[in-house]
Amino acid sequence: MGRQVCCISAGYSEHASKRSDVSMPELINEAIQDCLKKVPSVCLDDIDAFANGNMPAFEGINIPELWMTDWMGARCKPLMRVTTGGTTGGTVAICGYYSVAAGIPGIDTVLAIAFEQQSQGDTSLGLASVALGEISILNTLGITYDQLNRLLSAGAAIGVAAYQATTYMSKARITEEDLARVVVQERRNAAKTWWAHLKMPNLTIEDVLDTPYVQYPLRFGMVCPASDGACAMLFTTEEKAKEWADIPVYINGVASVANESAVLGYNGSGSAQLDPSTQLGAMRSAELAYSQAGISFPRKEIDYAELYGPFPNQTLMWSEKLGLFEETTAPKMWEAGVTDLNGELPINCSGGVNATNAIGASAMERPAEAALQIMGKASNQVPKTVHTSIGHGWGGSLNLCTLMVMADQPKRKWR
Amino acid sequence: MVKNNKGIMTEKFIVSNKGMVRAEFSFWVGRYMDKFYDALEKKKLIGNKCPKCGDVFVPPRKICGKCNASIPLEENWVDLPDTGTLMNYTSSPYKVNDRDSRKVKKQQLIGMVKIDNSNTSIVYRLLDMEPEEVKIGMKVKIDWSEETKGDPSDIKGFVKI
Amino acid sequence: MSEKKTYQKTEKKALEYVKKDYIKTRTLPGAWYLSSYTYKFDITHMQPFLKKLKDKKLIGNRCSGCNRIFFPPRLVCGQCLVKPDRWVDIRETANVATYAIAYLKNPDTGEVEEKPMVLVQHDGSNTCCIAQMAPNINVKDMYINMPLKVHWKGERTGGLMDIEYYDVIEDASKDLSSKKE
Amino acid sequence: MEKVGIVGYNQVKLSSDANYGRYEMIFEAVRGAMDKAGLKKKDISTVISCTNDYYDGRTISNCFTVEVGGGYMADETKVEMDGAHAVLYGLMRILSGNHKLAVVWGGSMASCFPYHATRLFETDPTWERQMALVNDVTASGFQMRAYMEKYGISAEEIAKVAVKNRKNSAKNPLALPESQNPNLTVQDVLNSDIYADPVTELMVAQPCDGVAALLLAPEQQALKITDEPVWITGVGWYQDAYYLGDRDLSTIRSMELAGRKAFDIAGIKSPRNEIDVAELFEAYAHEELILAEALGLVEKGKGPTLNTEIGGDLPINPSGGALGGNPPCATGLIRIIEAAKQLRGEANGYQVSGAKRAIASGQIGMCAQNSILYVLEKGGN
Repeated sequence: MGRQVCCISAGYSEHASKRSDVSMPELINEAIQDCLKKVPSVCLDDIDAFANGNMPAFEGINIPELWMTDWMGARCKPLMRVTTGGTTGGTVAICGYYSVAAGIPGIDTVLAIAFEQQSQGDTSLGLASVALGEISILNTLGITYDQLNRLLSAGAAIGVAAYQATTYMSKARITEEDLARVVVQERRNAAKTWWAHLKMPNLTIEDVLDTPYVQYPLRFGMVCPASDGACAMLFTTEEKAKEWADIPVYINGVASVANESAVLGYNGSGSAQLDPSTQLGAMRSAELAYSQAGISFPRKEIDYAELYGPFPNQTLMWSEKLGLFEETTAPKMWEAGVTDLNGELPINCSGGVNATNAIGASAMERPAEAALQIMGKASNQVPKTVHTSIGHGWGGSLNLCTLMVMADQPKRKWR
Repeated sequence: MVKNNKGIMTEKFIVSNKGMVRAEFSFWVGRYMDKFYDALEKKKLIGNKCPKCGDVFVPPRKICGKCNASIPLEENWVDLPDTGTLMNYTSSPYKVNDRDSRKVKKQQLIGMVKIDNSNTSIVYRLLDMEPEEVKIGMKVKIDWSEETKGDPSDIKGFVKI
Repeated sequence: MSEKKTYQKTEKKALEYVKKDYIKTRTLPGAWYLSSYTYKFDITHMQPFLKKLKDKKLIGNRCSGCNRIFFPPRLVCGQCLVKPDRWVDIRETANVATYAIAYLKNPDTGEVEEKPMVLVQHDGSNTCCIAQMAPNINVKDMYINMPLKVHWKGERTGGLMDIEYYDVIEDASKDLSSKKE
Repeated sequence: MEKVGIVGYNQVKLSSDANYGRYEMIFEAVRGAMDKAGLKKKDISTVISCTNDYYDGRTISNCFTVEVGGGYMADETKVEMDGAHAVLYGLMRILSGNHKLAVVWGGSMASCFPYHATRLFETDPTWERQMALVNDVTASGFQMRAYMEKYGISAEEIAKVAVKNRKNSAKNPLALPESQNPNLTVQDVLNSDIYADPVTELMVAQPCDGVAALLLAPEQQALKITDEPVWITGVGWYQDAYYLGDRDLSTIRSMELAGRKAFDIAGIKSPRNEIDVAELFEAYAHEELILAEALGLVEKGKGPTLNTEIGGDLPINPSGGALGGNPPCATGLIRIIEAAKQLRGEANGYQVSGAKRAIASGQIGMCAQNSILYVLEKGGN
């Protein structure tokens, strides 16, 4: 049952705060063309099916795939749309994986596309509408709107992430400098990545700490931007991958685990995630994906990681939760340069979400970059040979988590 | 916010709250459509042609869906006449907008018109026509708005020739 | 926070980065009217809890599958996929599960004010929920696990607003190592 | 394709204004399906939800449904199409060998959102949406006219479909009460208010509130869970061009392709003779005829000649179809459930006798731009 799946290419559009020169279908077309350029022997006709997704409420278009059909080359082809908020990209990539792994006759090569053109809409309002229903019920039950308004004030994502930052900082006993260090490393990396948004080659820790708070403990300089951009990944079977690509990247493990929602909870009934930085969901997804991929010592076996960290505390936290570092030791690793381009375990050499965040696409850019690092085609390529890499994503109200484990050797274990 | 207690039969307490906000969007049209709207503003209709199959699209597109060929921005533009053939029509009392749909007394006639020399149809109102006289295959002509703004409303609708 | 260093010198919000400009094409408008949507919630399971609030009593419900206690009461226990079926009394004391500080402009004065956003876990329950802090609290003094107590409203109507806010009470563990960060 | 078993299902009774909260409705559907199959929460390995952000009025509509949908600490994801597409993803996950039990649920509450306005959000915002002349209402009018013009079909013949489905729905206890009418006549349908000429009010599937859930398991597990599994033996899903002007509206090309693919996988050579019952998602009465023709159940243009009553040549929509209630995001899923009921002999009052093989379809988009078709077969004894 099931079969090996390989990723043979990944492509991006240019990311910027306003891609005012293109409409949304034209934007994703850029990513598809970049993706297909990397595998010259594959053309659009070779693609058997499509997997798509974005966060529709940001752009005011429901099921945009219907309109984009021609621009993707999906006319008279099978297409499926999955979307899960911040993890959309991750779930689209996973959908691409499952489409191939299922072994449905005639579905061998699948193009997965995730995109977002946030400049078209109101991102903070879009994020606020995540919890609008839950907020209205809390209001009915008697919590003042003024109180709830604070949650919305900086956009729901920052709202919930700030809680996480507070608990993480008190647990790991770190200061804001440690957070700023992560930001500096990521944005300097972004300067070497052609498609990234916030390219800051000369950023210093002082610059970051010089900005005011959005919401304690997060400052404006630490928060991810809102970008326009698209990302595409090409999945195919083992046989075809060997024929088409020099280094086929095997997808050995996938997981998209849901925890209960943090902070508000459904129906306004609060959350059992007392400490939002515990992240059982991330730990569970790591457990699932690593066991599929036969990884027992993540720190030793993983050579490269792309983590979904819109806020610096999250990059630190995820690296621990996914088993790359011991609990609360991540900040020291950043300080020691372990996660640098030349380090022992490079993390987020593309600049990460902190530098480029086209929300729907972000979670796909992580596995895409992780795959390109194995192929040796990444824009900011690490000097050492990468054998195994991971791409991670989180979304929702701190409760959805995706993980994809890739390697240059097939290691997938069937349960 | 209204707290209504509907469940007389089941003693259920159902709260229904109204959403309170409005999200605004502004859609970038891209360079192909920008060119098209520039022409529309001058009361001219243009389309572009697929270099492979020769199909002409109104409004213009970057990709021809039939042969997956991409059409360069600078080339293959075609000037089109303001006449066309009615391919299909309907009439409906429902008026739909972003906010809701409402039923109006006067039905509006809507037609799908294939502009001459092009291969796709566009959907607009049929003006100054009685439902009985509308026939599939009849020739129609664009009725331009007096003041053009460079958006789809520059074409008020189609009238019979 | 014992010593919070003040790093900030300027008020600039954005950092400079390498920018690329793109041709600006025209835009067309659209809007999503959430005001024409309704959100339906069933609060039948909340009724006993809301009624008890009037008598200054706190109750939560308990899932017999995993023995977790939910305060405020929940419709479904996600871990067991069943409806919690037993009611338990919850104490008035609580502690800060986690917090963040929002910076909001006061519409009257125009000044940026620091407002705490707190999640409170009641003793005897396994969940936390959003809560209002006492108005006299200094946000700089807050820490995780800070003990709190319910401050009831004079006239209660049977809603979450009956809990006017949470008072800070003396921390018994203050001398222990697990004190504030 | 390996066999995947449907091992349980449940559907909440459809209603035009349900006396339910959103979460309770989802919980009732999922818990009911689990109970009927005799399973526990810890048996769930993956959950596929099907909701739509614009139908629910919130971004990330699956964010708060994790617990009520059974997704806590499970491999959870959301498909934002029709419920039938969500089943497809569940099917893929089972086929990949990673999962042993998939819960698929879908649904929404049409009483809570402006349905037509939300459908308008599907159109091209840089062109058609600005004038709002292309929407689900007018598209249905164009489609019916194109079909009638091309094959010379009369409005009466299409009204007959509406009569048949609404009569059938009267026998289905879970159908929308407003749609149930055992005494409807063709004239009633034709005389009802005009929706989009020539489509009239009673030819339209009315959006309503409802949630449905379905459980999928691989062959071996399915046989352990139930003695009467229903096997999914074929599936096909395709997308057509977007612009109405690019398409031939007198047929549904996406379904032609999907049907060909699904029959190919299931090894069906002559669908007309090998299929016992069909549950098709017809958003409008005329779509049932077009779908039947696109699937090759009857010759092109001869749709009305096929006797599709219960007990006829080939019963289509014995449950009343989408005309018996159309909860957005759940309708396709309910079609699969109804087809499974027919195969298990559980369709009390509208059972097609001796049904061994069934098809069920789903669709999204204007004029069924994206269609999906399943072939289901009776398992066990």
